[in-house]
Amino acid sequence: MPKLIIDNLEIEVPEGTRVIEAAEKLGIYIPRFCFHHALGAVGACRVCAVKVLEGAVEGVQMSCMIDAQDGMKVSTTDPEAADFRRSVIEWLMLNHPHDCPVCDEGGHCLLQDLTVAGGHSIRRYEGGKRTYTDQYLGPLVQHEMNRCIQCYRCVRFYREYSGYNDLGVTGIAGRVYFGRLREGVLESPFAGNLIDICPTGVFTDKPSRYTGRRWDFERTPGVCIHCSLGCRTTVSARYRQVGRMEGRFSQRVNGDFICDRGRYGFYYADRPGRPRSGRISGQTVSVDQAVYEARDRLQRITEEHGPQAVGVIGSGRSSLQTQSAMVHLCRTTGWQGPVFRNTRITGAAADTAACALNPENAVSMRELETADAILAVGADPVNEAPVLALAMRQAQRAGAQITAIDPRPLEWPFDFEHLACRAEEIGEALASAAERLSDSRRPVVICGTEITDAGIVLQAADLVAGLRGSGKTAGLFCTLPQANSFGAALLDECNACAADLAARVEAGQIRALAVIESDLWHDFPDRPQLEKALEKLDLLVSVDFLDTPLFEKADIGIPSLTVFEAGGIYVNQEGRAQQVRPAHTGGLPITVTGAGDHPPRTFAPNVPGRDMPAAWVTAFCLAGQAPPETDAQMTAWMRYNFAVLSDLARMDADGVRLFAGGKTPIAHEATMPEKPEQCLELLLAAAVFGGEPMSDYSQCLRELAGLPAVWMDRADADRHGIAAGDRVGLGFENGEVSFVVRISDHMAPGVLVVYRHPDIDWQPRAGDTRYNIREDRIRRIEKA
Amino acid sequence: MLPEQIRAELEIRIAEADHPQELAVDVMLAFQEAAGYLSERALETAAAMLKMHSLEIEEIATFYTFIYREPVGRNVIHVCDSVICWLDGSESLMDYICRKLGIAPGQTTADGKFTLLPACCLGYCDRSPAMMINRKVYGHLSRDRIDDILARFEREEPA
Amino acid sequence: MWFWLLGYLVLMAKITAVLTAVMVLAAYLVLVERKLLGRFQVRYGPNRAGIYGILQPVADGIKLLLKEDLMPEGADRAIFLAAPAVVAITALMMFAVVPFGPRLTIGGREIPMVITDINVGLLYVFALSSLGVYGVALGGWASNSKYALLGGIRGAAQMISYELALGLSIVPVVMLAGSFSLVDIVNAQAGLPFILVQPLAFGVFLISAMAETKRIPFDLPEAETELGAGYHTEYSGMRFGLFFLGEYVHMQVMGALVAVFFLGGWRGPVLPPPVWLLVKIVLVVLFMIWVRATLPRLRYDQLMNLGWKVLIPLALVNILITGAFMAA
Amino acid sequence: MIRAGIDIIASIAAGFYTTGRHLFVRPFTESYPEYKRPLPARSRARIILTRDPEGRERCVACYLCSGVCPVNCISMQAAEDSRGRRYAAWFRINFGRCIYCGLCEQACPTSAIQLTPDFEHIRRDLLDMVFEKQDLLVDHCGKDPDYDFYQHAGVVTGLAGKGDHISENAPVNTRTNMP
Repeated sequence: MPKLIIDNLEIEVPEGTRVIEAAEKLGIYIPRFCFHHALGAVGACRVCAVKVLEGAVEGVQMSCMIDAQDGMKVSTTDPEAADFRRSVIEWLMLNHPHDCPVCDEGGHCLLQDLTVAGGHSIRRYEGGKRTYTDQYLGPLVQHEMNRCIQCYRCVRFYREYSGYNDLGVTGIAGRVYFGRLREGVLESPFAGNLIDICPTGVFTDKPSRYTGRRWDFERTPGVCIHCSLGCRTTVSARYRQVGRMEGRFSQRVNGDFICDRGRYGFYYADRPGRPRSGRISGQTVSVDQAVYEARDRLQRITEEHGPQAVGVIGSGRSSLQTQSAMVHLCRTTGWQGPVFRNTRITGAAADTAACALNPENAVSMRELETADAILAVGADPVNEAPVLALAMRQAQRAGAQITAIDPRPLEWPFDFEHLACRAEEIGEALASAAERLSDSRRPVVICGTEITDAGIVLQAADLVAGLRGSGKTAGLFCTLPQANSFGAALLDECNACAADLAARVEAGQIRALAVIESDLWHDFPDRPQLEKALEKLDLLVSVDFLDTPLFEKADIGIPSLTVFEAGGIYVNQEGRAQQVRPAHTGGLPITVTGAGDHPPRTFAPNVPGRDMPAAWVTAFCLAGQAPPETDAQMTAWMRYNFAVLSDLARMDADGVRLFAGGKTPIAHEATMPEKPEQCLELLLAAAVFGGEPMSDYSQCLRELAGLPAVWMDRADADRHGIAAGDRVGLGFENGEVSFVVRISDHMAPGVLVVYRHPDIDWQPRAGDTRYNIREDRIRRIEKA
Repeated sequence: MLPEQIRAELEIRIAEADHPQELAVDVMLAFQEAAGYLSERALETAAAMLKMHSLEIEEIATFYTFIYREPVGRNVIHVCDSVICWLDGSESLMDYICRKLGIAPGQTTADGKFTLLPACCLGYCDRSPAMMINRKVYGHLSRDRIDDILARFEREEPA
Repeated sequence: MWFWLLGYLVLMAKITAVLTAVMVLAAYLVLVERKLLGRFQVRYGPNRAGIYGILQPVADGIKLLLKEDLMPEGADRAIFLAAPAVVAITALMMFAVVPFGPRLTIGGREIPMVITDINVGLLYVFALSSLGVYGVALGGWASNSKYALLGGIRGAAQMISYELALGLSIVPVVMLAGSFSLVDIVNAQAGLPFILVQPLAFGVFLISAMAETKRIPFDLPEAETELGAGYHTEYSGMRFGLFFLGEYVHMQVMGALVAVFFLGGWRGPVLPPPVWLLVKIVLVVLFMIWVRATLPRLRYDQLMNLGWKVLIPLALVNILITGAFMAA
Repeated sequence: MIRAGIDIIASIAAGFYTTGRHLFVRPFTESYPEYKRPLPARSRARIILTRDPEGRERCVACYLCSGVCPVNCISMQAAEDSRGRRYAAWFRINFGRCIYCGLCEQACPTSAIQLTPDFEHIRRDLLDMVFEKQDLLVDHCGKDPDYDFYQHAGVVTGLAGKGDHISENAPVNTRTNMP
């Protein structure tokens, strides 16, 4: 532990700490462009110069390049160092285009800050400025190379940290260029982090281009709800509208970075079609009217047919508040539910995954980065929980062996061994692959719940338990379908799924459904069954902040608030409950309420749209009860009413880990029936852009989703005479759907993989994400 | 695009290498040998052979002076403009060659015979001023000697 | 019966005449003050309403009448409403004992040219003058505002300090005249106005009178630079107008008292007696305006020092001297 | 002590003399509506949005004026036009709040927002004091007739590409054979 003195302050730091980090621990901020604690140091920018007064190397040194050593004496304020830094700024500004007023980075630009801080204001050099031609980098990232100061942060992040190769640095000397070989969409689903990481305005946020300055935004710490990881974000809102999303550092969860789905998925919150008023049989009414009407009619049905005649359906995208209010609603009224899952197979898998987690075997993403062997079972992090792939890459960079057991054509940004097998063979493969972890000391088993069933989850949990038994610090990491699926598993009391309720509707036992923040129409796998069930219903109530097809079909529609307006608690896949604060007050964005292109000129005491309640408030109202008045009271109410949530009292900045503690998950049925002869197994899988209900509303992400595609194994494709790029039609009971064919060499044979896509408005009649399609129902429509 | 024999040779070497990347420069030079410069197609092909991203090839190609990403003449003249050569008058020799060929540095003669390029340092400081034509270095340059050398190329390859 | 009715009518006529004169004079004193202050400061003063701003008082009056009458939240309603009236009424009532001419004899009946000649007129004047400060103190208190409260407290403290000097400075005059009746005091100056006999008393009385009217340099109760507008910060419209009126009527009263006590009241050659009184009042008021244009406001401790340590001892010494002379 | 008293009285008398003398000095007040004094160009009153020498809007909606405004009377929304120029989709100054401090003018990097000597813009309705962009835009360059931000800032706008601006070299070619 070297002990050194920086600016007359003494500090002891661990071996290998750079001087710049040691200074930061003392609260001394040394200017930097290229140094980033996640990316390390390269010494490219020269602006972190300090003067070493005593030590092995004396004189002006780059504080990011020298390790803290015992007896070192460093001055950051020495005139020589300050002069050096001033000169660095001046030469970095030689070619700067001086376009801060029209640059989106202006206001939170490191280069701008340091230029002002260093006192540089006049360009003394009279020669011409070097310029570059910019590239189109896709709908998310705006490129402006003239502002570049060659700190190499972008390439270091893109290549080394996240493992994608299509952004690099070409040229030499005065022509160094950061970009792609040719213009085109950046391939990495983490490209948005370039915006955060670039210390100047080379990469800026394209969808929010020119919408506002950092200082005008109300910036609130948030949590991403577009997958189950619960990454930390910073929400920037202005004029009652979310404008921009950035990654927020978290020691436990995501580190520094987030994926593009999380960064650009928020546009659902202010789309024009979002429900803002109540609706009764297609007629627009006030929210209160809709809520009272729903309450009265549900009440009447309960009185006429008994409480068994009303069902309540929720989802994993609701906050813990909403979920617990729904459980309370069913407890007080005796209604059926609430059910938080659509079907038994994936529902049971997710439930089992949540219940299998305990304080011993649960690992956070940051702990996973230190694993020395990773076995991924039926999990595709890039598509299901993208930031997990970043964590796995860090583990792999540190030397971890990664093995994947999966039928899908996995494309991960790191080296791994892919054991491709069909979904029903995963169990066997897992058993045989278990010994790969025997040499490791900190193995982690990652288990997906998208295409696996509860049996495999249990098998993975048993494997981890066995490894722990043999003295290893083994961990279990399960990905869940939705942001708050874990919360749903904690609260679930009814041991049923939406399919069960649908069956009861068909049988005439249930006459009314209240669907709260769930889109059955899109998510329910068996469309024909759902259609039949909905027809038989006397009353369908939908509470949602999205204008889902179900909301359109509902007899009574009640709008609710998004996470940005209502906040809430979300429990991520490792059981970490995280509090989200509202980012802005509810109500129509000012740009919508204004006449034409500017905000209204007059003041109204009531903001239009502010009367919308959060979904949990509506749930209380449906129960005929007064909801707790404040968020704090609601949290207290939850702690009091649900034993499993009592630990919420200990919630701090890192959240708090909640565990099911011996709760039995909902029962799972036997897995899929054996695959019949002459059939291919069609697997519906999560995609990074597409299929996640909220981010599907983002226009920019839709552009990235491409065309609906089906992946085939090369041998299967050859057998059918189909080549990559062909269009094929897959015939289902309820019609034919056309896809572009993609061919892979490293996926399980006999499997077709379709990644969820916003444009696929079709649900095969199937048990769940798996469906057997007869080979003769595959028809080539068009050759590539 | 690449003579079959050379290609086969390279592929064997790539297969034997611990990391294919280490042969990137060799592969690029082989392509350059065949076509004079590294074309877009050559870049893609090289990337495929080496199992690298074509951008990675581009990065190396644009880094090195002697890998040409733009078309060049049949003979590429590199005139050293490093300090020692400069002290020995490389500037005026460069001017001389420019006037003689009627082109500016970086350009190719109209007949496609010569491309004139500066070079950062050829490592021939002991025989400065120096220039390099087609990877062969000529030291102790003077105007007469330049005339001789260029005349030799004119002779060897009649227009 | 008939005589009684006639006496009553004469009294009403006198009251009407005096009130009208006082009110009109107060209104125009405002204009005169503003014009004069303007000229003292080398500018014009109000000159937009009518020729030379002659209609300015009318405009001000209309404006004050039309303004919204505000009542601060938490104010003591009854007192807040009554305070301006107290100030204005006490100031007006003091004119009841000011003689504005010698007795007239009409139809064999003697009519005193004073509304009422009471034998303790002087005490009556001082009593009303003291009562006037209730308006200030209560108005300040009832406003529920710290500025107003401070102004009210200052007003009360200032009144106590200067009332004493004011009273004591008049004692020699009373000793010389031998009566508390203002009519008698004027009559006592048939030969020589008391200013020549009692210059010291005159000085002390004048200074105290200015302090009593809360005028610069003694306007601490409303000191704009510190207290907003002091005790009337929260007043608006005609209620503020009453405070304003009270101040200017008070100025006239003090002018009249100076005239009565020291300048021989209505006495003077050629011109009719009421005109002389008017001239003397206006002269005193003009002097007050001049003072306002010249002297800066005193600090609060200076104000107290001046009252207690200078003016009261001076007045006492003056009484001693006068007594000594009279005894001699 | 008597001396001190005399001094006090003398100095007070001097004061009275001075003020008294002023009664007879001719006032130098300028009667405002009858006579309007010409104000210097730098006087700070009504705010305008000027145009560049080519007649295009100068404002690039950089939010610096609204950021620096001590009374938050400026608001705007930036947008991009078809030629890539950043401009203000709407721009609003609430003159009811404005204190005419001129910080916006100082902060403006494009010389777009300028204060003019025109101080006579009082409205009876407070809402009439809220000026929108069309009320603020004028058709001249104001005090800075030659400056054109987009000639200097190296951004592609459809009017000028990379390398076309003042003191810019042509865009580099990363693939050049030149070392």
